[in-house]
Amino acid sequence: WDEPVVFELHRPGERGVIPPRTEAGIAGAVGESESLIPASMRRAEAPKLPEIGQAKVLRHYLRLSQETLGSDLNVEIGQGTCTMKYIPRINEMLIRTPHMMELHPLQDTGTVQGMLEIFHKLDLAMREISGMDAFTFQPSSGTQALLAMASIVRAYHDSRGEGDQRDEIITTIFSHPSQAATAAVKGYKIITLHPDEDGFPDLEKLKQAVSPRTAGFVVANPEDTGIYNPRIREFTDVVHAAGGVCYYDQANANGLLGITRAKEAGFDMCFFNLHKTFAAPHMCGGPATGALGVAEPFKRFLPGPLVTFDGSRYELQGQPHESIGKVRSFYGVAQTVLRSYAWIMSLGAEGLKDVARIAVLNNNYLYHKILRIRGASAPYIKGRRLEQVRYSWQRLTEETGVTTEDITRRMCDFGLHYWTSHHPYIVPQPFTLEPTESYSKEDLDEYIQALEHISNEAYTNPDIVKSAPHNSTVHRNDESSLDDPKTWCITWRSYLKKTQPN
Amino acid sequence: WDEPVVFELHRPGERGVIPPRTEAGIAGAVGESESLIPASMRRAEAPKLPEIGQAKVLRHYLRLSQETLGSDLNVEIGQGTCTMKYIPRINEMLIRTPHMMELHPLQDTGTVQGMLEIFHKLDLAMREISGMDAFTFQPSSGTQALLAMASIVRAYHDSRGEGDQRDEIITTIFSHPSQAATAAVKGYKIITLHPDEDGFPDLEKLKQAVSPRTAGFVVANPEDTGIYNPRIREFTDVVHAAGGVCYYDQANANGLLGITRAKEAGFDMCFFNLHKTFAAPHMCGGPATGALGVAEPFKRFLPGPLVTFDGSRYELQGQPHESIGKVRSFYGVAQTVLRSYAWIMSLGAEGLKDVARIAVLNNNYLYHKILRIRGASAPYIKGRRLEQVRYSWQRLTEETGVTTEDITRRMCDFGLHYWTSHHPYIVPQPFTLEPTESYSKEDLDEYIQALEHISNEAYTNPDIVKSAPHNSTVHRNDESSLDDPKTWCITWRSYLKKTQPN
Amino acid sequence: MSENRTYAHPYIPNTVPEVRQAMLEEIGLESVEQLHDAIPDSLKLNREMNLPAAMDEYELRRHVEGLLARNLHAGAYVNFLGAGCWQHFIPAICDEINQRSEFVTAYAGEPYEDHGRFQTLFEYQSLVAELVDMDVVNVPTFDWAQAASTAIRMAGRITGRSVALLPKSVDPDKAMIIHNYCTPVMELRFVEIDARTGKMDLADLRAKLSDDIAAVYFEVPSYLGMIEDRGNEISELAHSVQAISIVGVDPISLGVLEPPSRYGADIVCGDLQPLGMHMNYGGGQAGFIATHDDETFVMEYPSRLFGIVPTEVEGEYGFGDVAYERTSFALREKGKESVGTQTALWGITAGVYLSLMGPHGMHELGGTIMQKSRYAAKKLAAIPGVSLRFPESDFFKEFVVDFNGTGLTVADINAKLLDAGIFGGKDLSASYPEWGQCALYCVTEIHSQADLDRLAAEMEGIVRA
Amino acid sequence: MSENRTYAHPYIPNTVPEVRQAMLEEIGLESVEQLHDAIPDSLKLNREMNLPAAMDEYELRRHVEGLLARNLHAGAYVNFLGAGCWQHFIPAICDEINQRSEFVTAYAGEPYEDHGRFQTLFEYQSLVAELVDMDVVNVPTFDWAQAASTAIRMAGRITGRSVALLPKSVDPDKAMIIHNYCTPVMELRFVEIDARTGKMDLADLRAKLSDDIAAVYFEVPSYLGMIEDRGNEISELAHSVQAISIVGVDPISLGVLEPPSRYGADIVCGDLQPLGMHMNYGGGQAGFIATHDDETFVMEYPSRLFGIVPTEVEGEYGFGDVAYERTSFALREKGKESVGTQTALWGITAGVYLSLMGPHGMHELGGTIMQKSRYAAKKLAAIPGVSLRFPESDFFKEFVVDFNGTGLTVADINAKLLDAGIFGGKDLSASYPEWGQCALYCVTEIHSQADLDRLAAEMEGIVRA
Repeated sequence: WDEPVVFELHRPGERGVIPPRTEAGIAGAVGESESLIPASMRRAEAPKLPEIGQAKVLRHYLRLSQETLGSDLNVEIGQGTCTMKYIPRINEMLIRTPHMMELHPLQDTGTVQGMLEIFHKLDLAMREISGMDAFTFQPSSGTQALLAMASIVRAYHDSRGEGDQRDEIITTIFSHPSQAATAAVKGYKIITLHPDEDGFPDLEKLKQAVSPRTAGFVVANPEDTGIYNPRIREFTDVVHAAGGVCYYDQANANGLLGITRAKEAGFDMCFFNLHKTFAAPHMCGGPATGALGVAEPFKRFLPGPLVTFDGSRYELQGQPHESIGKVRSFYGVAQTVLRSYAWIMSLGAEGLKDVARIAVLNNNYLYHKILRIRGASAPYIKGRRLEQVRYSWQRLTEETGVTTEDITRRMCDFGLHYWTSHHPYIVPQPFTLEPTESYSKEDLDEYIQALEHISNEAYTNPDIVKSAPHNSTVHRNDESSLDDPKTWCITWRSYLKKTQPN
Repeated sequence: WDEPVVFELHRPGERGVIPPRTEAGIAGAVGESESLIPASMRRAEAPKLPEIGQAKVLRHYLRLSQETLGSDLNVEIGQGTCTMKYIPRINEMLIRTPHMMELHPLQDTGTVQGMLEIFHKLDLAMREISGMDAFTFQPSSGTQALLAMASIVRAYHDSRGEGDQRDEIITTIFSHPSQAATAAVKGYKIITLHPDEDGFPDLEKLKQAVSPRTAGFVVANPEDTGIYNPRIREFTDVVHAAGGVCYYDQANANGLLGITRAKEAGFDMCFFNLHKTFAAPHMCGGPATGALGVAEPFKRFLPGPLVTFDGSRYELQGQPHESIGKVRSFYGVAQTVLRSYAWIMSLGAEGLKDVARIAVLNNNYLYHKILRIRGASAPYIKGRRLEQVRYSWQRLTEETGVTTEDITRRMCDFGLHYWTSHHPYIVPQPFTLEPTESYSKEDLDEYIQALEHISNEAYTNPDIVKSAPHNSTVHRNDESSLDDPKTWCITWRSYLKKTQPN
Repeated sequence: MSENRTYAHPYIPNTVPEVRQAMLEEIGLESVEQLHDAIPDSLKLNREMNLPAAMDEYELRRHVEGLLARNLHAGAYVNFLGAGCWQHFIPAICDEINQRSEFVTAYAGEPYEDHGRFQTLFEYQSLVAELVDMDVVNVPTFDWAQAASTAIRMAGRITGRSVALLPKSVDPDKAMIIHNYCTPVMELRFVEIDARTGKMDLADLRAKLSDDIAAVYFEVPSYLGMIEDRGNEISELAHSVQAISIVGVDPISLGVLEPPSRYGADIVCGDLQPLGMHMNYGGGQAGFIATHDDETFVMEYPSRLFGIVPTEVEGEYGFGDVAYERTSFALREKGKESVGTQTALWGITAGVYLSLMGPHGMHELGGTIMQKSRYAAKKLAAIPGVSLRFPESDFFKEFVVDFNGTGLTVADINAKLLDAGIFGGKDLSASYPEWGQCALYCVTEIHSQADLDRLAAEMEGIVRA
Repeated sequence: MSENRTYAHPYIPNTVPEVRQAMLEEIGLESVEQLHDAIPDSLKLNREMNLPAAMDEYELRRHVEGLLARNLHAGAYVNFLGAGCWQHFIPAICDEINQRSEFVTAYAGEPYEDHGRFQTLFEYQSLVAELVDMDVVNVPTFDWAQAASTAIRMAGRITGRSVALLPKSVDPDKAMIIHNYCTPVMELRFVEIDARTGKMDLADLRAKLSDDIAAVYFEVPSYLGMIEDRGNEISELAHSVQAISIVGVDPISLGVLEPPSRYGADIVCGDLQPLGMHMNYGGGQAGFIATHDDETFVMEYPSRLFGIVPTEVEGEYGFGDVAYERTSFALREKGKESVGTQTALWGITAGVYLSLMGPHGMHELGGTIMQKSRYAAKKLAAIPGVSLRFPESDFFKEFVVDFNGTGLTVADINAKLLDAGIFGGKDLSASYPEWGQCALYCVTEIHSQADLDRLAAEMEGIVRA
């Protein structure tokens, strides 16, 4: 489709939908609406929204949907770290009922016992999966969960009178940027540890980093490299000994379900992204859920309210004064709480362990095959990885001039996603693959073959890779305007102003 | 997508879904299922269905859906006679509720009062729209409605003792093939009238055709040409005078709503395709509904049961012995009855009349523009048409060698449908366009421009048209096997047998 | 035209007054009234139609939801009604696919722009072909009754004969449909059923066989649920007079029951509704017909048949119409019967269903139904006064419960069950008055043991009361 | 691994034993246990997790539907709860689009394979920009509270100051969220509200303005429903100390109310939930932030901002990230705050909503809400003992009802309304104890006159009883 921008569909007088109207009886009783608005506040000029008939609006957005490569439509293993797994359709159907969609969050709790039961039962399942003692589903993404955890770290030290003294949070370079960013939002100074030669977080560096200023330590394990740090318990012990709080980024816990838990590794808190490990969809980027769990001593700091159960009735119970308060309106993304509950119920303990094992099996199969592709490598230890790997095309780039960004665009021609890595590129010319448990051997082989094909192209006909995409809906962007305030256009009205000056 | 046939996704051991299981308590009470089946009837060899994981099944069918050009996705005016109008999304949402989907047709009528009320109210609306006296929604397409009407013609004459004598049904060549075919199914001899020079059915020919053998006369008005026969009342009078029954093919009544009715034109019966005029979707070819209405004297022949209302309760009432019985299980496609009821309620009397007027306006605008395209013409009278027109590329073919079938394939490259006409091609090199009320002027202009473009190509570079499609999911079919019993492959197993012999 | 309207109807963009006016001018007209000048005034409706006022989308939603809320449904009640429309487990993906905008709104495009539709229906044909073990399956027809009607008429054309034999146990409604469709070209004659087993009386069948007979039609399982285990014998009897053996099947039984091809069927037909369609108050029916890949049979199908073909590109598949010249689309009254819009979306859905279930799913499902229905029958038959009408016959999914010993009518019992949240089985007393108070109960994989125990407990309470 | 399983889990294809074994061999392993050798035994869970047994799809459906059936919902009850989550008319197309498999399951692809997602979000930004009359809008953030928090922190960075002023009428929950997000970097100070009008006390505002003040935040309409009509004056006061004026709005009001750009707002924020999102028990929230196209402001957004660009092909549009180097994706802790998964699907939905509504729809809708909410307030205030807490102030959609004259608590009243099928307004007695028994009622376009009359009638019955 060569679909115009929605404003270009504007035809004066057309209507997409007619909203509910005022009955004559009401208008008669209260008068015209204009008369009810203070004169200074009546909108003088109508918003320049487009006027479009209903069929055309539908057609436009349906076409745009077809131009979007959802994980349902492809072998979605190229967005490593994101755990793009199969989204069970039954779960999507279950949330499409007025018994879910039409619930107001402030309804009397007696009228939402079913909903609260789902919150409570997911809490119980999460406790078992993590070893933590209480969960909240309020944070609406991993980033918000990290922010909430950093907030709890602060509240904890404040409660001990050490809030001002402890102003440093330690993280690692292979962790998600939000670990550092959210801690900084909470006013912390960030100490970033770089890995040792094998790609493990460096225990010696940690020991040097901790001090009475240490507020907390946040880390993923495995990190984006897929390398599991077996000495993690020593890390948490070091931090605890220094008086710091240890919190675990388990946004992606896909290789660990039923195998190992936050508790045994010595963490005080952890969170799971329900939209990663727990099969809630990503929805183009949210709404999502970072299910946040804490050990008992930290429960009083959780944002409120929490769902409680007295054996007969579920209630929403406010949190004590020491709580960080709230991080998001109401109680979180209830639909996703239901989705993840349904997913766990579809698998049971054994199924969850199958998830972890097959995710790791798939990843190691992929890893094994990709290392055979000309120009590809996987820096750091040579041994097995867990659920994902950060690879490098360094050699390919050196030998052919084709970069990982070129390959991003070329993979699109095969109907596949491909992602490089978060910045900074510690691994040169990086790419990060995570096959999850959802893909079959044939699916993995298809993806591998595409990479092989492109590697061959790079060595024989690099221009075809560099000039990609060739098969996309659109051609290559001229990105020169995106960083220039004079030319960037963040809205259509801005585009019109900047490109049609007169 | 280059999507394999679903059998090629087969991987032994994979599962798409696990069906509900037998509880141990039941198995214990009745034993293994094999023991409950007579030995001779136990399936000896499992069906060779493919084994495929759930994600892959979903991906396969989603991709195939994207390779299907639904009317939601394009300016759908090229499937003339089919009245491809906007399918209101609200109606599709309204049927997706267990209060509709999970109704069993044999439930006590006291438990389905809402459903029966919808049937009854659509009946009332249809009566008003047509002037008929009773409707059934049992026929599940126009073809089945025509069959039901031919059956009623027979039952009517049988009831008068003339069943054997009256063995001819008269139709016209510009009518839908099912008019003739269904009458033949009911054992009638078919007399087909050809049009006069202006494209009108020929009254003189009709007068010659009627006789004591005339059982009935079936016609559309306008026919596929979009030409309205203003003398239709004379036609029905002639048939009635000869003792025949007149039934009206109003599959497409889109140009007539609120303007003129079956009753005033003298018809004894008519039917409306709810999936055409009344905005139910076509669903790749059904299930559909041919809402069949009759004048009072024919009510007793309708298939049963009919919905009745005594002022407080809706009932399903069986039909008398003279009824043709039934033509379809239960009461019809209830979802579509609801859709069309909802559509009528969205428009009201005034809106329905707008439908007819804008459908005719759009068609005449299109007609006006298409006649200016080089090589295109519209045989028969030069005046206005109602809701559709059968055009001809005769001149274009003569001058360039490009045929209407070539253009079918080429239009696909523009993301548009284009249909020639029913057989036989009375109009040479035909194409049939019906814009309905749903498309805006810009939409029509887009379609016209595509035809203009192709006409220009035909005159300057005909090969590009003849070798189309160029932009489809697939390339041009080799159709040579389709009519040869030795090579046709109607199923995958047949394909395997015929192409992999050994 | 609503001249006082200041905006367009959302469904009709060109009701915008300025656009309408511009278009009228373009074609040389002054008013919308002129558009219908071709229609004589004498035929015009000289008043506005008397219909309720138009509703906006929210009013409509509230109105319709209000009406629908008055329906009690089988998702909330426990349902034992079957009799041609059955409540089965429907995988969520079936609905996801059949609710896709593309499939909902496509119709009759060409193999190029609608490649997906052609492929999906070809796959549907192919999947059902495996289930029924035949090489040819049609694009779906209206319902089982239509499929049976057409199968009988195909047999009539193939044999040049005009009588079909059917057992009396065929659903009376289905028999009405077949009768109407066959009249006056073919005649139906009914074969008695054995009062003890509910199966076809083979002696009567033998007696009725003759050179006039085009076809013998029977069902497995039958309308009354019985598994006919003498299919081979019946087919042989039919073949002995050069008649065609037509078998109607419930396709959901074919994971555990032999396909009719194995007992001599020449034509197989049935309903797809169990394979992924919601009941929809009877709107989920769809019929199929299957035969061997024999030109004599194939050329008698009225339906479209999609075939797979090569394309210009090596290894690529295309799809097209097989033997289109058979059809009434091509030949009008000279085509085979008639073809038109049928039930393609349900064909697509049945294909999705079978792709998901696979051979193991169908096998397990069939076994589950066997077990659960037997369990329910056993529990009911244990209630004093309640018995099975045909206790000696094996059955699949449905069975006839005899309430004559309770002194109650089926209507009474069902009314009480309804109060208990249960839709009781179909009352057979009107269709089979000779059996007194009997009902046809349907038990599928969706019934839990708890549901069945509750049915039995409620029933016991009712008959003891 | 479930060694006794004879088939794969539908969600995990490689649980097929043969496939699993082949893959293990390929990578040189013998058992699945070896896959986790990197994890020390001391950290391994040495037991199976204690979780309920796995359910098949039908069991799951029945289980979850059973749970959900215990919820009473606002589709079946008449609901007057608002307070940050509002029940509005949702065009069916909003759901059609946000239920599309492609949008549900896409995430963070590149501009080429996800062109549609980029375009849809760019369009969303552009449509909201028209509604709020600003040139820059972000990809949606979590909710209004987050948007307000970020707006305040943006103001802090722009001004180099660390105090924000907010009126006490801000939703206490929202204030908690902002407080947590700002602590310890910024401080919040609250401005009194006028006890008579419910609006901000400008004298107190003046008193609290100083060189420390980074921003003045206020809302139109306020949490309590009041239309603040002195926006210009408040913005000018803020600007008088070089502070930034931040206005929170309910975007559904902007068809009839002036956009904040017209009364001096530098940053606008609010919640998208009214624009096409179901309430979803609070899962429908999504925040937006808008500013002028001023580099100083744009460079302080933490969010992604999608921009339109040309492509290699003349006339074609492409889309990409504007000033990506701002973000924490690019700079980790040195980026602006933090960015991650937010609420993109609701942004897409809001875009669809605004495309459907157009300027006329938004205008009519705003007017309808003004009229219906006023009508409800009038009817309630006519009941003896019931009054409006701020009778002199104009309001939009929500208003505070004072029940102190009835002698009843809001809790009592709401319990009785619930029995009558009505969800009464939000009880404010805990948040605003100084007002005694007051409740916040929300009336939108979805309430029919009959609904409002029924509320009044039931209420009258309750207070007179």
